[in-house]
Amino acid sequence: MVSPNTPGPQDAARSSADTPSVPDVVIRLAGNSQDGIQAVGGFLARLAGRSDQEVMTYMTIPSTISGGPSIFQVRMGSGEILSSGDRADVLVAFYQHSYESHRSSLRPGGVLLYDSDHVKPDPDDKTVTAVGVPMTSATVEAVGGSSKEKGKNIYVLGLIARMFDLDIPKLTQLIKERFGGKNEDIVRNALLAFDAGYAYPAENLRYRLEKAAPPAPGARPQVTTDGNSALAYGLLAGGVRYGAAYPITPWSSIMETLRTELPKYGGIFVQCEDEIAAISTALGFSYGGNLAITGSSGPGLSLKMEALGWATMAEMPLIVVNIQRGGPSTGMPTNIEQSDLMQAIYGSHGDAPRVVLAPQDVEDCFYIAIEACRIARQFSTPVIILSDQALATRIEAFAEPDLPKLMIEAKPDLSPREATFKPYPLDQLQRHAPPGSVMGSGKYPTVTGLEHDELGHPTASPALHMKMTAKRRDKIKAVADNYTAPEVFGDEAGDALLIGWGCTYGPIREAVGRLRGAGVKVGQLQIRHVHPLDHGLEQIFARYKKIIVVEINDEGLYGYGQLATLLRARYANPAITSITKTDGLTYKVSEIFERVAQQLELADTTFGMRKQSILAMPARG
Amino acid sequence: MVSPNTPGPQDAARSSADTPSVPDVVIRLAGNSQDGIQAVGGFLARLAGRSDQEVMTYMTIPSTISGGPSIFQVRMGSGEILSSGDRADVLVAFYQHSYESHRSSLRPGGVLLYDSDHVKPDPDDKTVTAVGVPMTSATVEAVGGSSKEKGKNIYVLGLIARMFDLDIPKLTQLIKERFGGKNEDIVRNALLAFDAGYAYPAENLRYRLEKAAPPAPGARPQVTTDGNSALAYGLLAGGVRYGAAYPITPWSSIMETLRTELPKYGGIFVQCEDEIAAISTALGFSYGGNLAITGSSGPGLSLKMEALGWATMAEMPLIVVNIQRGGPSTGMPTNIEQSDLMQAIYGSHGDAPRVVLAPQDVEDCFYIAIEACRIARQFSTPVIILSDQALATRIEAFAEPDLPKLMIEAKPDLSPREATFKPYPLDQLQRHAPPGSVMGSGKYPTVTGLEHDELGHPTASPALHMKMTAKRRDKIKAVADNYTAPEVFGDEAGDALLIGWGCTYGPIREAVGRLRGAGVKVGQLQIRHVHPLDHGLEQIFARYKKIIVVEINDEGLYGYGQLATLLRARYANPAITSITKTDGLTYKVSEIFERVAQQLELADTTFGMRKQSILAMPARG
Amino acid sequence: MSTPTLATPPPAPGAPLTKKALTADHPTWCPGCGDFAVLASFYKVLEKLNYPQEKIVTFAGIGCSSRFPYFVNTHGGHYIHGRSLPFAAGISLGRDDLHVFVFGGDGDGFSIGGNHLVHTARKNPRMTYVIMDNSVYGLTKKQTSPTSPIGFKSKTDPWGAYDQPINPMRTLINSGATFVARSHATQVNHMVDMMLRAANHDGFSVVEILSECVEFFEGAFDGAVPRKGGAWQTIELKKNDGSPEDAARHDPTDEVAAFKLASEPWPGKFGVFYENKARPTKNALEQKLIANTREKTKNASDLELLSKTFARMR
Amino acid sequence: MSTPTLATPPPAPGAPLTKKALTADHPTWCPGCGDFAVLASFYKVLEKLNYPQEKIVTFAGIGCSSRFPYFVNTHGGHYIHGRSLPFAAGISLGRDDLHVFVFGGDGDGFSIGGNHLVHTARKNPRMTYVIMDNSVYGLTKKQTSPTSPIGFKSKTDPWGAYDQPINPMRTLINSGATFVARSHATQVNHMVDMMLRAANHDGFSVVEILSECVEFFEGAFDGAVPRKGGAWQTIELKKNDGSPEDAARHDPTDEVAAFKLASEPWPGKFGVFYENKARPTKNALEQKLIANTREKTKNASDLELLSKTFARMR
Ligand SMILES: Cc1ncc(C[n+]2csc(CCOP(=O)(O)OP(=O)(O)O)c2C)c(N)n1
Ligand SMILES: Cc1ncc(C[n+]2csc(CCOP(=O)(O)OP(=O)(O)O)c2C)c(N)n1
Ligand code: SF4
Ligand code: SF4
Ligand SMILES: [Mg+2]
Ligand SMILES: [Mg+2]
Repeated sequence: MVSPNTPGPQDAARSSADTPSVPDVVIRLAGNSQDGIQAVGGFLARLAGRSDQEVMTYMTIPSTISGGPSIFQVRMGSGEILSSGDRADVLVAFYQHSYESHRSSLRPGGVLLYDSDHVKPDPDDKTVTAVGVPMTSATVEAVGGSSKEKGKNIYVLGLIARMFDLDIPKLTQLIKERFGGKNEDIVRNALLAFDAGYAYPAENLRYRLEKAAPPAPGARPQVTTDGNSALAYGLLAGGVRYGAAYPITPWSSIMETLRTELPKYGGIFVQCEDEIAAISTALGFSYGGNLAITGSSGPGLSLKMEALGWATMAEMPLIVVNIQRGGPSTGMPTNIEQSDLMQAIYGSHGDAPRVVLAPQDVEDCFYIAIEACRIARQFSTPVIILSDQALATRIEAFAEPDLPKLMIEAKPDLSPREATFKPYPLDQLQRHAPPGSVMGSGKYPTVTGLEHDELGHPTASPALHMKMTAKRRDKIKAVADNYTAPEVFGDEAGDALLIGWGCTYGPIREAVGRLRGAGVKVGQLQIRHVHPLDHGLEQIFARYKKIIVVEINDEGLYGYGQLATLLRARYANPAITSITKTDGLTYKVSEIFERVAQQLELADTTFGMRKQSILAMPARG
Repeated sequence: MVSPNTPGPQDAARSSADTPSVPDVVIRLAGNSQDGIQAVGGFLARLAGRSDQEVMTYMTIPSTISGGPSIFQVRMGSGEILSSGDRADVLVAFYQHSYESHRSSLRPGGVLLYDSDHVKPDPDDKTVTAVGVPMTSATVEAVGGSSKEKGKNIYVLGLIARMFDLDIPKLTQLIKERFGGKNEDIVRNALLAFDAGYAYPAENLRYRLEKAAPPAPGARPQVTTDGNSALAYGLLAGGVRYGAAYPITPWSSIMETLRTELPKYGGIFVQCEDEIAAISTALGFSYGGNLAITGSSGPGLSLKMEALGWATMAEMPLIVVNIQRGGPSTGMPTNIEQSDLMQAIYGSHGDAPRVVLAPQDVEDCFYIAIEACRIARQFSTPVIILSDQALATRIEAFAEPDLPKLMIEAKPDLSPREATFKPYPLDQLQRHAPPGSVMGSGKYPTVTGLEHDELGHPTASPALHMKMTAKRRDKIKAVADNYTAPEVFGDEAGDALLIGWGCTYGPIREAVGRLRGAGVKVGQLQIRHVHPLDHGLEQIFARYKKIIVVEINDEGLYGYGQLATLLRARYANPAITSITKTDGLTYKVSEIFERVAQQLELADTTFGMRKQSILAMPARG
Repeated sequence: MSTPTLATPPPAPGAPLTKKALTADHPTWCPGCGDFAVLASFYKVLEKLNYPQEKIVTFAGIGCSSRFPYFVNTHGGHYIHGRSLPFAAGISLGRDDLHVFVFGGDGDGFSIGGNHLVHTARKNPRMTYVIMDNSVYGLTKKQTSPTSPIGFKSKTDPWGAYDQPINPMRTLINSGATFVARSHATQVNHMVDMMLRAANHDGFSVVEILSECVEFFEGAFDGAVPRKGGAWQTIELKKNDGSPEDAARHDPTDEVAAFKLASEPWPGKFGVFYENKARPTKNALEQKLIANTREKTKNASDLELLSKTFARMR
Repeated sequence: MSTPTLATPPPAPGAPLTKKALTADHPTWCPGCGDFAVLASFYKVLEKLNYPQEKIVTFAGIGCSSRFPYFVNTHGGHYIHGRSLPFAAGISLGRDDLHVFVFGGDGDGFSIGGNHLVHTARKNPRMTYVIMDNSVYGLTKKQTSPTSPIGFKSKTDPWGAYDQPINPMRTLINSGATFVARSHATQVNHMVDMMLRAANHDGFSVVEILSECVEFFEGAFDGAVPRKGGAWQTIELKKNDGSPEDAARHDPTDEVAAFKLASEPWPGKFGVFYENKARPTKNALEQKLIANTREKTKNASDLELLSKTFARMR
């Protein structure tokens, strides 16, 4: 038995030239939420990040309180990884129910690793390589009696590490970092479990993940994190130091991060009695001169609609995050959906324009947060960031941001205001004067949700209401003038332009790759600026025969998804249609491919699909 | 001095043949809100109603608490009266500020009646007939010292009665009915003031309002009321017996009416602590088996968005009334705006389809309420009625509804349910089983806002979420199958179709009349069914070169009003554009005419405008 | 015990309500969760009350505890977070023949729903509200709740909670609830007793039950569990028997005394803190209003009433 | 009176804050409205406090009373109905150098805003809240408010109000507000005294002022107006001088005594019901947390902190 953690010469077999080499692999761990499969997935993702590989994960959260069946899927490798993989190359099944529910996710030729203490696979199933490992008993044996099956997940990590020849020093380092804070025994037990898994004799299960190209000299190291963390740290980088919220899944982890981090930065995060109090407290912070954040998921957003209208009327900056989940009502709290777009734009009474942005991947959660902060401050407006459950919980690796360049330091502007200061001028952008600023005119301003004149006095003047309404609208229109031009990926003109927003970015891009491979001229445009839209879309649209919006929401009463509805309203272009679904899951590449292929009347709607597992390619026994 | 209330022979001059006769007249009373000008306007409107004439009123409410300048305008006569009149034929000015603010509303050739105790008109102004009457002192003199100027309004009513040869017995009857409940002195004083006004010698100010055609035999008598009352009584006719709300202007009067009326019908109306509690209580009533109502105006509607989503998800019937006012935020509470349409449709998170209706005039407030009740019950869905401040406060006369035919009696359906009962079947419409109904299966149902299977159990099944979402959407789509086909007024094809919704109905219709007079082919279509839309609109639209939506809201970021946005999204028809404004006032006929005329490039954008007061027509001194 | 408005006749003898009939979906709570005991006690309460099954309504907001209605085979529902009380008031006022029970957690009831609690209480609709207080947000996985003690470490207060918690008994007594009691999920008989009294009270009755979240706030209520070294002290109610012992007993009609009792240090006492049988229910007040009004209009039919209204508008 | 967190230095001598400087738009209230007297008293309070003008913030919700900020020439604003307290808490917590005053009505504060009142109180942010209670909805023209007495005839209760009104003093005492006082708009000196004490209190201080709506509830508070035959009784506070009279005086640190005092029959007493100088403000607690945390991170710069966080994610 070779243990990677026992001192001694490195295992010579490791770099053996006859080990089949694969560019990337999809591993699905299926167990119960209590089994720590997320931790294993997390280790693999972090390892990929530290190895300059790309990685994307996908997990399900049991919808029952006491936990239950759950999966964690990780796709890692050296290519460009844009989705977590439609189907798996390796399935690790902890229980019979895991096996039964997820066997079908395994590609032909893939490897089924099952816990032989719990699972009896179908003996007639010959399309995959089934390998039984006594995961439970081997873990108990390795770690010792008291801790029971705890550590089974780390045992599996060891198995996988051996199977894909992973970087052991990096992995053990990660294990130590993770459990280091706890007592010594825990680290030791974890390493024991890991070694035991690593030592399991399954010699013919050996692959080599292709090494990533070495990073360009001076390239930034990769970081690995999930979307909610990236968003929270983006807000910190954007200079947000104050916030208030109420817990709700999947929003809560952002508020928990901010509550923990902000005091270090001299800031405050308040847990309020409800979402209305939360947005109100956040607006109070903003009024005090410190751009603040509030956030929630669907139901909580509905509660913020009245106060959001006030922010537009009083022209107060604010960041509002919505981590979308399955709706309507309480809906499906632990599933993905993109069905709050229309509400984000139109959910408040009256004409209450505001900015809406949507990040396209985990990395973008970070950057869009900074962009939101800039816009909110510059235009003194509420900005809504529409993320979603999939982005929130997915782990990706990306280049560490250049913080010295990116970080915004923002202090309240308490400088004395000129005597000519008007809180609500008709002819220019104005940021409010926070309390503490001396007014040169001797007249102190009132911010208000009533219609008002330029000095903030309430008015019912028809002419002023008309002008102020136009002013508020034109201000939000002007936000688009600052956007960088939208980028089209793929063909610049042709049969179809696929449009997405939010977490569909990666799968659409992979689908576009396959479609182009199938010979159609297809482009992709991901809309990060939902409201106002980027300039110039009309000209881009004109270059394609079909404009197909791919979104995760319902087709609505008239047959179009929410972004498609918006685009049709703006451009009245009948070429704009949509592909929608509401199954609570992210798009598989093949779903997009198939449905676009149907619309384009391609003969083969499975073109380019990996029908066999990559692990099967070098034909083996 | 001739007093109509002193016994004696009727004034012979009354039916004198040389009195100029006018089809209809616009009288604007301008004073302070405390002066009781609304009462005068109300009397005139009721009189018109009782005289089988048509009538429409318009009033402004001071936006300051302590009252202030206010007007009441009444247009009455024998023709079809569709708007309250762009400009006035008679202006009654109580104060100098009333004169100054409203002089411009008077048409050339019109009559300015001013209180010579308070007002000094411009002596050089010769374009109108100015008649000073010492209204204040004459009232004090007539009524006696103690009551001061109270009664000035009734004095003016007397003046007007004489001027237009109104039906004195009917008017005095109205005065008696109105003040009858109070003490005798009040009625007596009112009649004294009325007589004094009537007796004021202004012999050359005599007109005869053309008599309305006698009602067809068996025709229903006319009733005269405002939109909020019509809506409240429509709900009663529709079988609503329970409701809950929180006060807000201009919604409150509906809740006040219902709170007063419902106990007579064995019902209950609850004033709640806020709008969220109110919609919740109303949903509780509905769940109990009694279709209930809640309502509010803008800010309150924003607060109901979360619970409204629940109603869609749990498939619970509910009527929600929104009396729209100027927005966003607190906005302009006493002004009209139609800016809550998108919120009504899209304001809740998730895909939460619901029905939205909009009454087009006061009479329609009654009928649409009944229609809303039918739809809510039949489809077990929330229905939003979008009325507005203008309809709410405007008085019109219309034929008394045929109540025995219209009234719906609705009791909770507590019949035992079959063993096969499913609360949420995928393949059929189902109304929930209210508590009290025995379940044949022995399994009692749970209504829920979580996604659920057909039996109401929570589920996170992808397939079920997809199917249930589709079911909820298709249910709302099916509502349109029951609508009567939309009617086009005017030209069935041609240059332009003017589309409106809500209170714009009358002014658009008058404008269409004038446009057709100017030689263009124009039709009108008023959209009462906002969501889902009527079937067949696409075919109608195809017959016109331009589709112009006239609405009272902002043109938005992309240049279209809210209904226009919706129509463009549905039909992707670039011919759809809009005419919008946000000045807090209803459309004048001339505003619509002008802006359409511009779009159609007519040479004369004032064609058909009454440039002179009708009172000036028979040229007088 | 006499509740004149509880007009529902008992079911035919021979068909008593059984636990079996009352059991619905298997609870999704974590093993060991205190809420199981509350559910078991509630079954007992319903068995004793023996109302016709179809006349019982079980409603709730959102939270672990608020999943309750799925586990009880009666009419019921799962509303939105914090708003179940006004919803239930609508059920009760609109359908005076029903028996309405509402369940929920401390977050649902005292945080987002705190105002509805107070205003429902002052209206006094006839219904019973059971709060399963675990002093933490369970469903959303361990954030501070309004009853979390100062110092409690949660995901939103990693250094321990700062904000002064609310005192549920005091809040309820002050709100105007006409029956206020407190119990503990480890004390089944006591829970049954309290819920039974609450159900038989003619008005808005509330029972707060300390119910441990074993997942996120283990041991929270050990202070009142004798086998964990805690003190279980029940409230002795005045018997008005003139005996000297009686002077020390609690008079549940005395608001100030109840407030004082509620202000005792943790874990405090358990039992009935306050009871007011004199204040009429909103159900009764509204029914009286209807009766008076209809008497005035001589019980005119709906059509007659509305026709008269329109006649007045001529 | 010593409030260490009120760090703002007084203005230069010779430039005291005057009523003239503080006067803004002319109030739009009805002639005779009680709110005028509250405004006049508030000017006096600010003159006495003499804070730098730019450091004063006057905020409000929606209602007649909530128009207050338009009439005071300080920084301020007019928020939405019922939510001014959490907004103001944001101002106070984010800007510990400011003096935050919130004004509002009984509907704004006890109806739609009732929960925010309770939760703001238990957090104890440093600010002063003045409730102008007219026991009616003024701005919306005479609907029942949560403090309208039973029997009050309004547009929503044409036969007289039914629901038990809330007791503001009891509610405030229970909520955790650390300074609770009551005054009357006809008593200018008393109002000034109460508001001054409230402003100088280091925590969440509340003064409820009975302020008559002459338009919709005339004479509502005559019961406490001597020249209208009412009784004006102020609360005498304990001097702790050991004198026999002192035993009868009110101890404002005693919650139960305060609750009892608040339960006295109408019109009750006026003055300070409750005061707690011991409980730290949320401002102080959060600042302490920041200080402790920053000490642990050795006052690292924002860039250093975030860079370290990203380094840990490598
Ligand atoms: C409007 C809204 N905000 C937040 C949530 C998320 N949420 C669900 S349950 C809950 C709190 C649960 O705590 P509690 O009421 O004490 O019940 P427990 O789970 O502890 O039994 C929260 C915040 C929601 N569903 N809706
Ligand atoms: C969300 C919302 N609901 C309702 C209203 C309407 N509204 C404005 S002020 C008010 C109540 C006023 O009463 P109170 O707070 O006692 O102030 P007062 O006018 O008596 O001083 C109401 C119901 C509103 N503006 N917003
Ligand atoms: S999380 Fe806590 S409250 Fe929820 S079911 Fe588990 S133990 Fe019970
Ligand atoms: S309505 Fe009442 S509260 Fe409002 S300003 Fe007038 S008197 Fe004052
Ligand atoms: Mg809880
Ligand atoms: Mg009030």
